[in-house]
Amino acid sequence: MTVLSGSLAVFLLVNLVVALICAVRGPTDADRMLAALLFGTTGVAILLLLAHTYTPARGGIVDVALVLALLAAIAGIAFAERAWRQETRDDDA
Amino acid sequence: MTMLEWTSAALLVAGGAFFLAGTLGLLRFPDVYSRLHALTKADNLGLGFILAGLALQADSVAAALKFVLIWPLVLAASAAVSHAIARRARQNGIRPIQRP
Amino acid sequence: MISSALLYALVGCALFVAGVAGVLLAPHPLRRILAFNVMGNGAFLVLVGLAQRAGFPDPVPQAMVLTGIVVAVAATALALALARRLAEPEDEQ
Amino acid sequence: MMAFDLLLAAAIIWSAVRALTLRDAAHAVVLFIVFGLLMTLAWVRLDAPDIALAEAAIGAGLTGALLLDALGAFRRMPPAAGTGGWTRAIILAASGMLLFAFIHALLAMPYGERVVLPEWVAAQVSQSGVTHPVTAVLLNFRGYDTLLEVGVLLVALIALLAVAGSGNASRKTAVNPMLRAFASAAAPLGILAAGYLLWAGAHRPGGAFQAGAMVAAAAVLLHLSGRLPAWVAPGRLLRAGLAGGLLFFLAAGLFMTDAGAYLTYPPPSAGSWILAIETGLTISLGLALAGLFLVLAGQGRAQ
Repeated sequence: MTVLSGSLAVFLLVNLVVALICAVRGPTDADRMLAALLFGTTGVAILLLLAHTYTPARGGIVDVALVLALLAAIAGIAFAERAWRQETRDDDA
Repeated sequence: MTMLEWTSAALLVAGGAFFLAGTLGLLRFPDVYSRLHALTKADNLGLGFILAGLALQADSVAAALKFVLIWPLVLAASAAVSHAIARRARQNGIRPIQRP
Repeated sequence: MISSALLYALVGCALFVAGVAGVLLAPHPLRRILAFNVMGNGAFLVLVGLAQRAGFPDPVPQAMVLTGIVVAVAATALALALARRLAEPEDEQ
Repeated sequence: MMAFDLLLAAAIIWSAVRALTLRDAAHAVVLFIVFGLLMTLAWVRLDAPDIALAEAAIGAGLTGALLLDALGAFRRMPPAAGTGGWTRAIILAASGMLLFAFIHALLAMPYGERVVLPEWVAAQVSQSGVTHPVTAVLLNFRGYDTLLEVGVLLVALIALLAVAGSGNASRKTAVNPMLRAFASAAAPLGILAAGYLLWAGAHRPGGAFQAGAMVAAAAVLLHLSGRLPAWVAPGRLLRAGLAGGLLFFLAAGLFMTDAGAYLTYPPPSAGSWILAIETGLTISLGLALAGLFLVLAGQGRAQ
């Protein structure tokens, strides 16, 4: 079973990296913030699969996933509420 | 492999498929609202499947419960974030794409 | 075949050098702050990766990096405050 | 798992280099946040869940929010003159040589026959009062480092308060009601998670740093959703909370100097001392880390 979860973790990382490259390319700033959403879901899934794949620090990794689930939202919210306002976009190309 | 392991493996693979669908949506959809929609819906469903698959193999009930607890947390967080981004995108004048 | 800890130590080297070049080359204070953080993360990776290249976790560098992360965020916040004060007069013109 | 490591390594270097080369400030900051989140995965692969927890809370929560909040001030800044062509070429060439030298030194370094430090820690952990080695190092074997580090954090906050000047925290912004609802559910959960991490630190990854970071992240979330005002000048209670953890740590250290060294706990009660000190530290660290963000956020609203 660890073979399946390990290869699934690699598959999800490929997924995550492709999506990140695409999200960061834009075209709008909103697209860039999709990166935060990606980590909230794909990142958490990768962490849980890693926790299952290898045993040494298993419990700790699940806690990391829990924290990430709780906090990945903050970057996205800070972006929407603080960074991305109409009046600060005058030099944006 | 036992029945439980087969079920768990099937759930994990299904989860992976939904993540793939989410990424395809991100690559192919025309505007930010539909891309948000693709990511939030498909990826969260994928995560749900993976959590269910892993919970079936958990060592104890407590560990399984922790897995199951993570899902609503992520659901609420992604709903709030995607709503905040979409709302700000609309306020900043990004129009949803119209089918001619 | 190099161990994965050594791989991450090598990544740390690359990050550190990229950070040094960024600090020296970037004219924008925000970019220098980012470069400084990249440098720090590179040093953290070298510390932990090098100590663990034989394959066993080493709690001493891990504890050091843990304090380092907190100090880095304090330094980042202070640098941002200073940079924002620098930016102020130009706002008022 | 080598495929995973190689891909992650490439993604980390990609995000860092892009964060340092992209023209647009917002673009660069987003890539830097991505970089921090990828680092979290790297720490997990390095068997360092303690660092991964701190990086997830501080890198994803705090640093990202700090940088994004500062963006408004920086986008309006005119670009200063860039470095000239020759200087640029020389710096890049020198960096390349530095990288080559580092990699060469790292690969040439011999594997020591005896790796003593982890063995010493493993041999002494039973005397430390906790079973998790990282916590034992932080709070017992190298208590000084932790003490001074909390001091550094408080000094940074004081400097920040001096630099930030007087802002106007009362500026109201229209806040998304959905966000308010989310924050009022997620912030208590964050505090609960902080308590859990604090308790867990004795025997598994977690502890005062991660718990403090969670407290701070909850405060950031509350501020972003309009439930918590920015700090302009901390009141008495806040000052007491900020200094309290550090003072208790100092007092505990003074109290236990009988073994001849500062900050050596008697083994039978070491566990309870560490838990008490960590509780104080969580409050101090949490407030100080939250303060870093809340003071800066107040500065941004000065106009």
